[in-house]
This record gives sequence, C-alpha cells and structure tokens, in this order.
Amino acid sequence: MKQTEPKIVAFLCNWCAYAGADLAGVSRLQHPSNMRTVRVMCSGRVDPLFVVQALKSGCDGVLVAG
Amino acid sequence: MSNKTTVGSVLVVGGGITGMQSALDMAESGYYVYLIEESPAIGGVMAQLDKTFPTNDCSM
Amino acid sequence: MLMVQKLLKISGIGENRLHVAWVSSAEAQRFVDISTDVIASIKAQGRFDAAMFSTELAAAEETLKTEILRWMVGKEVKLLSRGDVYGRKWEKARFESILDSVLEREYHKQLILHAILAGFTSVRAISQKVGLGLKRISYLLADMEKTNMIEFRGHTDCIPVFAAL
Amino acid sequence: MDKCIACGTCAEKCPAKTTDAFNEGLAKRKAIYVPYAQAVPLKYAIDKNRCIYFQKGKCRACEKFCPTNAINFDDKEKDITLTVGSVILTAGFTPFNPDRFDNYQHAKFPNVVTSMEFERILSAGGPFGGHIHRLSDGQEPRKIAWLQCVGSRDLNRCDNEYCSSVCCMYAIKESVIAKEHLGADFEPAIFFMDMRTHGKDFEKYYERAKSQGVRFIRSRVHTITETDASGTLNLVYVTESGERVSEEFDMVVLSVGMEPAASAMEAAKTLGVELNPYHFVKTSDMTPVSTSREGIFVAGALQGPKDIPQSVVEASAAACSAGIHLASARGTLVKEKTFPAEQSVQDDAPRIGVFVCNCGINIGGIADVPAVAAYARELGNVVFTEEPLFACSQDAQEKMVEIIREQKLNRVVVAACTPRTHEPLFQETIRNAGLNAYLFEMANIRNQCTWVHSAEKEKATEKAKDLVRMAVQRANILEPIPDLSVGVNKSALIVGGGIAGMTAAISLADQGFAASIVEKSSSLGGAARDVLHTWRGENIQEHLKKLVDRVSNHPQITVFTQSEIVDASGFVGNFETRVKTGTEIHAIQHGVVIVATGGQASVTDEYLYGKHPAVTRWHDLEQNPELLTGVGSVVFIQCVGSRNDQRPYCSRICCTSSVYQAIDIKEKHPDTDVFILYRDIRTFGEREVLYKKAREKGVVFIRYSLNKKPVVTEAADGLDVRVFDPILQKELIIHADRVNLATAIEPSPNEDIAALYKLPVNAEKFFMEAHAKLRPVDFASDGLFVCGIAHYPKSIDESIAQAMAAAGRAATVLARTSIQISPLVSQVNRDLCIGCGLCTDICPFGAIIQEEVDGKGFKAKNISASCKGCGLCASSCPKKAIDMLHFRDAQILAAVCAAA
Repeated sequence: MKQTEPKIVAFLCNWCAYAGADLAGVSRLQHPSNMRTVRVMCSGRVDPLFVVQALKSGCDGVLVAG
Repeated sequence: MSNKTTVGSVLVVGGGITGMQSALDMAESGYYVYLIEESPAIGGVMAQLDKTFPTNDCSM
Repeated sequence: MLMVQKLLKISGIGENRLHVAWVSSAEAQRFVDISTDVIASIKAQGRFDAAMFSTELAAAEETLKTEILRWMVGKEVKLLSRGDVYGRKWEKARFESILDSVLEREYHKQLILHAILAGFTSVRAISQKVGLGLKRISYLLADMEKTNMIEFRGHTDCIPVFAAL
Repeated sequence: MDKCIACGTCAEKCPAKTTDAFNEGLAKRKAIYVPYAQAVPLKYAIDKNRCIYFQKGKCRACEKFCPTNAINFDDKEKDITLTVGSVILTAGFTPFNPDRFDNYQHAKFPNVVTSMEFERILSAGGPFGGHIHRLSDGQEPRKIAWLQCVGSRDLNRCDNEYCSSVCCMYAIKESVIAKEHLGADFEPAIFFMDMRTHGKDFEKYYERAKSQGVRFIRSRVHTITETDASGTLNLVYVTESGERVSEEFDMVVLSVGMEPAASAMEAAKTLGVELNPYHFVKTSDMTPVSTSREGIFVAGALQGPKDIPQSVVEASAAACSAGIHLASARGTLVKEKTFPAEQSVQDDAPRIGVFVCNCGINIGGIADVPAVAAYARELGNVVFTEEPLFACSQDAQEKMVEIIREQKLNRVVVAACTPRTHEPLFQETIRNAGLNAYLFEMANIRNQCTWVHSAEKEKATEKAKDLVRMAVQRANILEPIPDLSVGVNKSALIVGGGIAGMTAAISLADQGFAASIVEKSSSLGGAARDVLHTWRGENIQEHLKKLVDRVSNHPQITVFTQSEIVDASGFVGNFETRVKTGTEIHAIQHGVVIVATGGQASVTDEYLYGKHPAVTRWHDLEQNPELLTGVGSVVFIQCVGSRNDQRPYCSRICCTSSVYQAIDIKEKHPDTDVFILYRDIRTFGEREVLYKKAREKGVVFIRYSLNKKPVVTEAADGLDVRVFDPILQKELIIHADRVNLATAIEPSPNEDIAALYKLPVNAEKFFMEAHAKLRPVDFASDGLFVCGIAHYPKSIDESIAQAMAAAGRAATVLARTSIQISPLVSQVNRDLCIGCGLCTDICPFGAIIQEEVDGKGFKAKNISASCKGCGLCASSCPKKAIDMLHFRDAQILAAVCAAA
C-alpha cells in the first residue's frame, strides 16, 4: 500500500548502459525515479528467466540495456 | 647503454592518445613512468572528437 | 530477449512489460530518454499484479527452462550465419517462425501441466481451464506423454484421465 | 587534489566566466573547471589567468563553498627534477588556425567554422548537445560545404607544403554524421584536390558516403562571401572542366590541417632533439621512432601528420624502443603492492557493514542519509552502519579498515557514487582489512539516484533504500574469489620472416626475450627484397642485409625457414605451436604470437601485362635500369586492381612509389617523358613534397576515372596509351616505350594461420585488429599481435614501426612471470553438463572447449585465461550448468528479488 509508483528492474551492461546511466548522473540529467538497476558485466548475461523472476517478485516492468 | 647507470624509468611528454599508449605499454613492461601533460586532463585532441571512422565509435 | 517479449505476449502478461535497448557509455541523454519512455510505458500499463498471473508466470518460467527452447535460442547465430549440420544457412524468417511455434507449444504444454496438477485431469476439463481447443490439447498431451511429463491413468466414466509425473 | 570529489560546487559558485577551449570557444566555462565531463583526472583546476582572486586579489568563493577543503590558494608552481632512463616525446599537434588568412573568412563570418569546431557542434556532449545549427541565427543548415587542405599542401599561403593525411577522412566522417543528424534533406558537399582515403577500410567508407548522398567536388573554392544578413554564404569555384560556379551554402567547414604544437617544438628543442624542415621531429625510415638523441624517442603527430591508429602504433613502437634502451633496468623501480593475509569467511554467518556516504551534499543534500542508514540497520545480517561525509576520503578509508576489524565484518556494502569509478578503491580498502576483494558490494545512490532525482527528495530516499536493500541481499551470498593467474613462457613465435617479422624478433630479442621465426620460403627478407629505397631515399637493401645478419646470429632468435605451422593450441602466456620443416616437426612453447605474414604486389592481365615485354610492374624498372636506356617515354598507371569492386581498398603505397620512381627517371634521364595516370594522388604526409618535386621536374600527371580507364595497345614501335584528360576534356594518345603498372598490394595466403590461431580476417583477407583506432596491433584475443602488410599495405617505415609496436605490446605480456586475470569468469558444473557444445559455439572469445571425459562423453571446459566474464554461456546453457563467479544466477536474482 505504501508503494504507489511502479518499479522497473533495469539490467544494465557495465560497459555500456550502466556507464551511460552514470554519465547521466554526472550531467545531472533528471528523470523519473522508478528504475532499480542491477549491474551485469554484459547484457548477454541476462538469462530470460531473470525477466520472469523480476515480474514474479513484484516488479512492474523490466529494461534490459546493453 | 652502460648497465650500471641505467635508470628504469621513463618520462613521457604529452598526455594525448599517443602519450597514454606509450605510458601504459612502458608501465606494463616493468618501468616506472612519469607522464606530463600541460592541461588539467589527459586525452589530448582525440577527446575533443565527436566520433571516429570507420566504425563511428564514440571517441571517449 | 525478443523471444521473452513474445512469451509475455502469448501469456497475456503483456510484451511491453519488457523493454530492450542499446545505450553506449557516452549516451547519457539517450539513457535518460529511454528510461523516461520505458517508465511512461509501464505506468500506462498500470501496476503488474503478479498474484493474478501466478499460473502464467510459473508456466513462462518453466517454458524458459526447457532445453529445446534454450538450445534453439543459443543456436540462432550459428544457424543463420554458418548453417546447420547439413551446411544450410537458415533464413531469419524461417528460424523465427519455427522458434515462435516451439515457444507457443512449450508454453501451452506448461499450462496443461499446471492444469493437471490443479486437478483438471480430462481433456475437456483442461480445455476449459486453459482455454485451448480439444484437438490442440489432445495433440499436446500425446507429446507430453512421450517426453515423460505426464502419463495416461486409465478411464473414469469412459473419459481418459491424465496425471503429471 | 586528493580531496577534490568533483562535485562541481566550486564551478557553480565561481563568478568568473571565460571561453571554453575544449569546446573550441563555442561555449563558456568558469575559471575553476574540468575540461570535460569524462576528464581524467576528474579534478577541478583553477585557470590562473581568469581567476578573480589571482587577477584582482579577492573572491575565493570556491574555497568558501568547497565541501572538502580541497582548494589551496597557497599552492605554488614548483620545479621538479626527475632522473629518468629514457624520454618519449608525444606532445602532438595543433590544428591549423585559419584566422590569419582572410580568404577563408573564418574570423569574419560566423557560419565559417573549423573542423574542430564542427566536431564540438556534432558532439552530444558539446555546447549544443549535438544539435547542429548555424552560429549566425540558430537555424538548422540544409547545405554545408567542407573545404579541404586548409593549412595543408599550400606553400604560398600557409607555409605547410605537406599533406596533413587525416582531413579527407574526417571531412567524410563529419559529413556522414551530419547527415545522420540532419536527415535526408541535408546536402553535404566536400571540395577537395585529391581524395586521400588510403587507410584500412577508408575507401569503403568513402564509397559509402558517396552512395549516401555526400557530394564530392574536385575544386578549390576561391571566394567566400555572405549573401545576406542571416549569414548564408556564397562560394565561387571553377569545376575541373573549367566552368565557373557560384553556389550558396548555409555553413562552411574548414578542414584544417596539423601543425606541430608550439610547446612540443619547444620541449624538443630543450631536449636537443633535431627537427625536420617542417618542424616535426626528425627520424629515419629504418628507426621510425628514434630521434637524433640516443634514449629519446618520438611518437605520434609530433613526428609528422598522421591518424590515430598510426599514432598508437608509434606509441607502442616508442615504448618498445625505450624498453630496449632500458632493458637492463627493467623492474628496478616498480613496486608490487602487498596486502595482509586474507581471513577465511566461508564458514561464518554474514556480518554486513553498510556505509552510506553523504558525499558532502551530493547525496546527503537530497536523500535522507540517516534514514537510509537506519533502514539498512534493520536488514538481516547487517550488524553495523555508518554515514561518512566522504566514504572515499583518506581518513574514512582508514577508519573503515578499523571498523571491519573491530566489528568482525565479513561483507561490506558502500552506498555512494558508482562502482565504475570507486569499486577498485573500496576493494583495496577491504583487502587492507584482510577481506577478499569480492566480499564487497556497492549501491549506486549518487550517479543513478540523487544526482538525477534531485527535485524528488522523498522518492530519491525511497530509491536509495531499495538500492541498499538490493546490495545487502546480494552481499549476503557473495563469496570470496581467489586471484587467478597464469604463468608466462617468456618467448615469442613470429610467423613470417620479412622485414616486419625480423624487426619484431630483433626488438624482442634485444629486450631479452627469445623469439622463433617461422618462414615459408627458403630465406629471410620477404617483399622488402624488391624495393631499393624508402620514400625518403634511404637504402633498404643495406638495412635488410644487416637485419638478416643480426637475426641469423642473435643468440635469442631461432629461425625456421622452409617451414610451416601445422598445429597450434593454448592461450596467452602458454601457446604451443608445431612447426614442420621438411619431415621434421618441432613443438615450440611460447607466450605470444606475432603474425607478420606480409603481402605482395598482385599480377594482372590488364594493360597487356604478361603479353607485351614493355609492360612492367612496380620495381621492375628500378631493378633493371637497362630497361630505361634510350627510352623516350614512360607511362605509369596507378590503381591497377585497387579501388575497384574486386579490391575495394587503396593499396596506400603505390602513388608514392611511382612518384619516387618518376623523379628518379627524370633525374637520370632528363629527356625521357614521364607520365603518371592516376585517380587521386595519395602522397600523404610529407610524401606530398615528392609529388611537388615530380611536377617541378616535368612529370606529367593525368587523372583518369574508373569508368574511363586508360587503354594500352601495341603500336609499331612500342605501345600506345589512350586516356581521357578531364581538364582538356578530350582523349589523349601517348606513345610509350615502357608502361609500368602499380598493381594492387594483396596479403600473402593466410587462411591456414587464421584458422590455426582463430584470427579474424576482413573481406580482402587482411588480418583484423582488435580495434581500428585504439588497438591497431593487437588481436581481440590476448597474446596475439599483427604487423606489416598482413594487416594492410604499408611502407617500409610503417611496417618497421608496426613491428616494433607488436614487439612492444608483446613485451607487456612477456615482462611478467605470471598474468593476473580477472577471476570473474565462467564456471562449468560438469555434473550437469551434457556436452552439447552450445557454449563453445556461442563464446565470442573461444574460452570454452569440449573435452572428452573417460566414460562420460564430452564435457565443457573453461579456459579461464581467455574468459572475459560476459556470461553469455551461463544465460544460454540449456541445462543451466554454467554459472559466473561474482555474478551467479543466485547473486543476481537476490538483487532482483529485493528490488520490488
């Protein structure tokens, strides 16, 4: 009940999208706060099962970015 | 190249892409490296480039 | 990951619960744009009720664990670029259509398995539970029997009854 | 400087603005600044000439607001004396400044920009966020003209008679990218003299640009005027066929050339290093990175105009030369860092410490740090929390070590900036406290939280709590991972005994490493045996003879001639190659491989080659000077088999070679008429001077195009060459006594080597390096290197430089007794593995093989030394028999499940 905002798990590649997200921080580019990042060494590491697991555990969406 | 006086360090003058590569190669081969650069950051002209051909990679 | 999106679509969970994107280390603005879009898309779909979709999620999970599916996904690049054991290179469209049908079949089999476990043991009962035609159910049951997922447990009032293994 | 955390408060508060040189003056920056967001080191610096305090004696606003007291106005410049064994000069170039020349109108018209300014305009991180617009009125341009050779190939105006080598390619790149930004309506045009796309894969890029609608106009623009107040420009030029054209453009980009940096020239002079007439550092073709002073080396654009890959090659070559110079002192001044013994945590329940960093006000000013810490304290297995002001500061680090010991922590979570910059620091800290580096986890609550949600303080706090919870759940099941290292066999195997292979061998042997050369033919020397002089006129055969002697007699070098490689296996540091000489097989153990298989001039059936004795090729005339006695006319035909559909690349060295030979003929036989039929003359860099000299000597240059190739026919007393002259707009018939063809350079057959070592080749069968710009001699797989023509056609000096670079890169492996590799690798569970081989198929690095196990069939086996930890195998394994260390399924899922 406390959470009214959807939560999205973002699997981000350490070398690409995670770095891009960090740089967004350095540049102070504001955006909504619904993402919850899980860092992986490569987007290829994301087993399709992780996506289902994220939804099962109550997340509202998943982003995979490499 | 007399052995007794050889000092195992090197001075690299310039911190652009060339200087950085020289410095890394020397350091990884077992030499102490001093890298000097006149500006506050390394990277040289290449850091100013938007992208590089032929792959259009970002030059960062 | 496109395969997962298709699975989410088939299962009614919604393909847009999953987004896939490419962002390079220098593309901060692109990351922000994508995040904003993804968040807007998820918000538009509303909160996801995992409890309501528990059967679908469980079936999807089991589907993604099946060897045939994982194997096909893993072989895609090789089949398309270097060819199969006969040296034939596959058309992308052909590969995808086969993958889609395998995906759908394996997912339906998992749904049936869940139905049987939940006590729906006849073809008709399963059909009502999972919303697939009788013919499709019978066909898949035969397939499932062959791969030792279920077994035929005789008749009750002349109706064939199945059980999970 | 150690205290600066790059929070940016100082720049925010600094009242002094100045032009931003990094953005080529297109933007403003403060007097206290970092040059750009990704700068290394990411530390703010004060521009003394702009700082109000330094100029007027008061302000010091930055000092007042700096949260870490990192600003010290009492800092003074000081002289430092260093004693070093060697010096490498790499101080680069300055882009040519066109402001001195009013014909370019750069200083006067806002819509005339230099190519460097245009790079910043294009850049997403630049002053306009990558949105291209005119500086005069902010309108998006529809038409942009690039003017080539600004500050190059021009003795009259700018004193730079050399070609800057890189401008043609960067102009094409800028036009293509501008088109990507501006869409299909955008019309780019490039005004050029000769299109010089002589680098690897450059010609293809040029062709692609043409097909994408970039217009190439062979002309020099002579007048630029503004047509109206909006700043639109009018260009007047004369086409090749003599037509005068006046055309409007929205913007003009000046493709400025390279000049040696003034400070670099000064440094070179201070060090007593000789410069050449163009103020670049003087070198010889045989020792391309050695200066006139022993022990001082040069690399990059300070030696002459060149592109990035060539600069990187020379950088490694200079490191190799300095390595030879200092070989006896290797390792004497470097220290290995030591850490206390690691305590075992395997059997203990997790005791997690959570450090929630305030990062001054960067985190604490937005998220409620005490609330986050209190929340963390309630999570299972968390036994300690703290809220340091700056977790990364020296004192906080020391305190962290104490706390870990006192509280007997066995897992550490730091919620702070980002693991990409700070994970190594904190890992070192916990190692100092006796914990394994991988018992550490970071929650990114600054870069990906407070900095990007600064207006939503409550939501940022909620997100920070979630991220901390995810990190703690993951930390619960982290495990210590031992270091992974492999031994190194300190020797090299070199494939190919040409000038590149031999140079690589000697360069390694002189550093004390053993080298074996495997050569297919019966003697050393390769393609260089056919060439008499380098383009600077240095004697190749003399050098080659000395090199063969040294290689043959060097105690560290073994030469296998008439030998071929029949089998190869292993990985970096530990290769085994089987070499067959006659019937004998040698098994060679070695740590690295250098591929120098070379190339040769191709044969052709065009232009009566092989059918008429007066048609020769490449160096035939040079080697047989008698062919030139009493000869009235010689015609050189360029691009024979290059730059066409079959070989869509430029062979790079033919223009210079033909021009060099033409001059030689003119000098020896002034009465002989010499013609060069060409498509673009590509005498890049200082080779341009040869082109000029040839024209002065009376060599006639006639351009032809691919769809109107010259035709050679047999005539009564020699040959007739018909060619369409685009300037005269008519066909010429040249009577020739000799026709010499510059046939394409092609790689030697290399399929076997490529297959044995699993090395990629491009469509034209040249070996493919790991990265076209930044890793020009490395292969993607560790421990394998490439040099010479096997990589791409190149001149002797370039081959020597690349061979030395390969040796320099190889030395970074061979200098160690063992190689530390990232232990975050794939791990196969053999009990679950069914040996299907899918992982072997999909691994991009060849890091999983299938191995037969007694009675169990095939099972997958990890080659950890080759594994890059991407995890593709783990996410694809049908049996889920593969897991990744530190990124196990369970560890990732722990975080995933904790997210909601």
